[in-house]
Amino acid sequence: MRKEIENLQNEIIRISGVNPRKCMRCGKCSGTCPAYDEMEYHPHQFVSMVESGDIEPLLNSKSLYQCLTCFACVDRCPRGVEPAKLIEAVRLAAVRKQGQNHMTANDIPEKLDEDIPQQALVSALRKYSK
Amino acid sequence: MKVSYFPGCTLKTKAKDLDAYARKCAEILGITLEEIENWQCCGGVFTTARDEIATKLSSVRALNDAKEKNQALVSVCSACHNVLKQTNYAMQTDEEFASRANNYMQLDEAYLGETQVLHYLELLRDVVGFDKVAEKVVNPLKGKKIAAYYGCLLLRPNSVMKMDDPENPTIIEDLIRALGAEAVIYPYRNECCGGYVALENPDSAKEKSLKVTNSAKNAEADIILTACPLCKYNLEKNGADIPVVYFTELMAEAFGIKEDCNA
Amino acid sequence: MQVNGEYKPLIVAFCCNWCSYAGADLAGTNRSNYPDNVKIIKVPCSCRVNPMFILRAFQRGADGVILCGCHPGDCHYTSGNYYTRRRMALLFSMLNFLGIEKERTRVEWVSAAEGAKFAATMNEFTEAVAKLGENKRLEDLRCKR
Amino acid sequence: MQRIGVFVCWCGSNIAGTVDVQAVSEALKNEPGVVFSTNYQYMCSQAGQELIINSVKEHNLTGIVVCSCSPRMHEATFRKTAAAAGINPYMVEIANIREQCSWIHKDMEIGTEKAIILGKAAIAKVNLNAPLTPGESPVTKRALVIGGGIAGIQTALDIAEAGFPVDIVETKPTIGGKMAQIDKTFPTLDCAACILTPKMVDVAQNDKIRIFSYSEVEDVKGFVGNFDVKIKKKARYVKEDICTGCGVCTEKCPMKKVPNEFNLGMDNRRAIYIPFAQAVPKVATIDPNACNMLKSGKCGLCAKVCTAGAIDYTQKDEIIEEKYGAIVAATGFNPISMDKFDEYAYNQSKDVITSLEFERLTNAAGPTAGKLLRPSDGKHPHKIVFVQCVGSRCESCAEKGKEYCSKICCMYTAKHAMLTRDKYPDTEVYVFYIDVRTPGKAFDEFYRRAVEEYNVHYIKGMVGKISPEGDKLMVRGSDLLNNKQLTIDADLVVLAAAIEPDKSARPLATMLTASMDTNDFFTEAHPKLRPVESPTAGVFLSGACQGPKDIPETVSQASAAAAKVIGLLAKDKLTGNPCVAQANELMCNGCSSCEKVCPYGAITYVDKEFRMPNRTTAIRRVASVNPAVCQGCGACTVACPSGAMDLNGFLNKQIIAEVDAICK
Repeated sequence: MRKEIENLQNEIIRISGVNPRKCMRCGKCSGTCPAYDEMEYHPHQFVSMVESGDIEPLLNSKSLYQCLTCFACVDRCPRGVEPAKLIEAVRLAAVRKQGQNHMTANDIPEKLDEDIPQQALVSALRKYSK
Repeated sequence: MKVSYFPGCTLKTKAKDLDAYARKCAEILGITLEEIENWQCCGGVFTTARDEIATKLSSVRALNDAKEKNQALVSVCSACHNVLKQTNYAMQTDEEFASRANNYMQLDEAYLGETQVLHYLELLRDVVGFDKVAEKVVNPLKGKKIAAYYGCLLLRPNSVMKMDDPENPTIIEDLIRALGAEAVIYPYRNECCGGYVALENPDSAKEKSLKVTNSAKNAEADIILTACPLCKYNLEKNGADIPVVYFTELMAEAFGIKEDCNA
Repeated sequence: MQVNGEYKPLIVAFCCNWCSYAGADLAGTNRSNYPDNVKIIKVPCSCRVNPMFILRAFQRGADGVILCGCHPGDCHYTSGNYYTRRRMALLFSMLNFLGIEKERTRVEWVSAAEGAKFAATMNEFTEAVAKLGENKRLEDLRCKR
Repeated sequence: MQRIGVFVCWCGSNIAGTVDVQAVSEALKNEPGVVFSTNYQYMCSQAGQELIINSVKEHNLTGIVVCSCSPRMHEATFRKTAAAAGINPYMVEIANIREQCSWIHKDMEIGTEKAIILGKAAIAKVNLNAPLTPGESPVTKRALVIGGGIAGIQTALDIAEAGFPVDIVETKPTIGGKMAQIDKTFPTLDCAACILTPKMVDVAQNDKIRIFSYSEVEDVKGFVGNFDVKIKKKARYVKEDICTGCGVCTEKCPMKKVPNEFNLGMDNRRAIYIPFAQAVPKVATIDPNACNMLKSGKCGLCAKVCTAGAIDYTQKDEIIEEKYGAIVAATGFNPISMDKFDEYAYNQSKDVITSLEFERLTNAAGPTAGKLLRPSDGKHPHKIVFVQCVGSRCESCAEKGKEYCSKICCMYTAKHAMLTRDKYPDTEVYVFYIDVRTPGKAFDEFYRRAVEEYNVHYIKGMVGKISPEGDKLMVRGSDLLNNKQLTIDADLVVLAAAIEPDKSARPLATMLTASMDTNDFFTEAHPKLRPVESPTAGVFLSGACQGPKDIPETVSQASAAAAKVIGLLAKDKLTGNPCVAQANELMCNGCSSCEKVCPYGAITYVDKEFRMPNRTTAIRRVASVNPAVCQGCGACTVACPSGAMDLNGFLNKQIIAEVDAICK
């Protein structure tokens, strides 16, 4: 089990290119995050939880799908940690598992309104499914 | 002058006007937008994970097309531009990603990020020049108070986009002034509108969009100006009671060709 | 050079007293590993290194020679490292002409604060020299034991 | 033939842990010239040194090789030991088997093998060593202090107190530096001006101290004890010796809108000005970029109103040349520019200010006469947010911030917060912090008082974005302990900007050949044991030019630097470095190659008479090295085409012997 978590942790760190150990716990990422209120785990928690290997709760959290990828945290982090990239990697770790897509093409019609631009659909599918 | 043009899926469907105005205005400014043949959707968002190769290939293909024509690659949609620029940057800086992407592409000559990626706004500022834009204005928009809305995709991540100061940008304001209108500065102009989350969690998008429109209204703006169809959708959908307009439309109006475009 | 029948590159490193030797000390203080192939000779300034010394090292079986001095503008003696840079550019191109690959010789600027850089440079240089194999071009067989 | 003793140190387990010291001393026993070889736990200890001294006597040694730590650590120690044992100190060589061997290798076999080779190289060198005697040079008994802030002031006063003349060079029109701009000092809250200005007056009245204000160091030549310095006294267009500092001109000057740098541009001064009331020297200065008379020849009002006749529009920059025995760098610090931190809206709102600006806003002599008023509308702020670590501990991009902790911000922010709450109890004060760092006497108690007695709201977290909205500043940040995102509608935001060394420090360091770290702070000769000396002999460090520090620390370092200077100036003669170049006159062909490369001008040519065959003589031009000026870099030895020039202590044959030993 320990080994499994370690592998997952290494995988997340590798594909995100983020070194969570550089974080100095200042919380600037969360201070600036527009999706903060919708998130159960906030950007700074993603960083410290990945660092400590506490990844399971993240994988099961809806917070994964609330990140807007607006990169505010990436730009403002004083240590160059880039939390958004880490969140993306955790999300991929979740949706890449068989049958774990957060949204599929079948879910879309009911959510659709006629003015919504294509770009929102492709973005959401890309973010939420594999 | 000729540049390669990547319109993107939304400009072919829900945002046809954004595209039409952009083409007409470019003509007036002496720029030919040559649409890339057989372009494919950029995917809407750039996946930052370094092992995501396939999802970025459509961008690489477009970039390589522009390279083969020895042209800069221009897009109008903020999202397309963001994806193209980030992909290009990855091709320049991430050796492993570049070699894997090139393996898929099977080009005669490997693509290594040689193409210059420009947003239409950058084209106006850096290639045409806002002074030249101002010269073409026949219908100056005097007295209009316009609030530029950047959103997130145009400016961030700054280390890659390098478009403007990400916290205090001026590029759209400079365009507004060149068109003879007054630029209104307001705090939420570079905050996110809620983006694609609108699909899943409309309330979240509503809250974010309202913050933006209220902030612009408090600054006494008459119009909000944007470059992104999704921003426009979110702001309008969520009760903006001021008009949200594409920057190309405003240009067309100032150039006196708005009717031609709609024809 | 051959050690117990195996090729192990021998690196002679000339370090100036003020910056690079201190940088090497810092590498030690920080326990930054670099290969034992590297043997350091202290000189007051990188400009003290006579091309003769380098030729001598190659003649006696060294496989690579590296010179480390203060960064340009930081020389303790104001301009010594500039002399080094010019002299070594000439010497190295001559050595290259003689068949001593230019990868076997190098000038690096390492400040007293750059212990990590010193170790990294030595690792990288040793690896580069190891790739080239043994240097026999200038070796003087009369010096062989 | 030398009789060499080899002494292998264990350095406790530092060396013995990865090097078989017994094997090393055994292996080196058989090297040529070695008559004795041993090992001991701590060679540098009293007992270890006695072991060396006794061995010298017992075995009649002429040379010593110590296999130990870096020569930068203990070469001097073992040279003294040699002298005590009655042999020349320069007959000692160190094989660095700690930093270069035991500390970087983990394998005993490899470590031992390398240690033996390093030992052999040192033995090969000692075999060719010759006794050296250092030369002597005189000491100019005058010190130069560069920078007139509290560091420079304290250093100068202490040196003058010991009876040596001192000159202070200050780029601004007055001494006083940053401390003069500060309102109160932590943790005692005494008024900065009340403790600084008497010291400034002391400086002005001390007949051992000369102040060159509005001046810059232009050139430094020479070496410890004998520096030749050129100082540029910039034209201030006022005769310093005549001006009485009455200030009439500064009231009458019609150019009223020149940003006042002393108040950080928050109010205006005239084109002719005295920075502040207690300035030393209290002399007016004309700003040539603002003065109409200097720019266009139209005005001349100040000359008309000056009853003393001190105004001189024709004044030119003046170069002063002086000799000094010691130089102290005290160039200080500045807050970094906030231009790159637009998320904090510094350039978008006048009500976002830096902490130094806050000092001026609360100072009775500041732009608001000490009333805390918002720069934008002059209203009293009711909600103030302090943001710490703006640009400090910032690693993401070097052009934006600084990687180091600026050290003083936690304390001055606590001070600002406390003083605000004390003076204006109707004000809410918030402090965003990452960590509160308060190591120092009575420092943490001070910070706790701000929290407990003054009810300052400390929030663990960082501000992400500040947006001006109406006349408020919306401050968005995170409260990590409560796991909340906060928005505070503040009236005023104060940014604790990181501090950086003054821009003049880098060119000065080049002139002094003093080294700097990557952040442009001066490096000390030893970070722990020689903290106030630069590695360049005769150059000393005082205050924040060496690293961020507060006032008490600055003053202690300033006095420490003064003590070092006094120690130097108290000597009549300095013993030089005997490792200098020497020309073999018989081989010298008089080509002047060495003279051209010498950075110190230590080489001259003399005509000398030589005996030739058949009882004839000939006059030949040969190189001659001045050992007091030569610094021993060795550039000349390589330039010499005939091999006549060599460097004592690093002779060609010695280095070649080392090469041979290593390559064997």
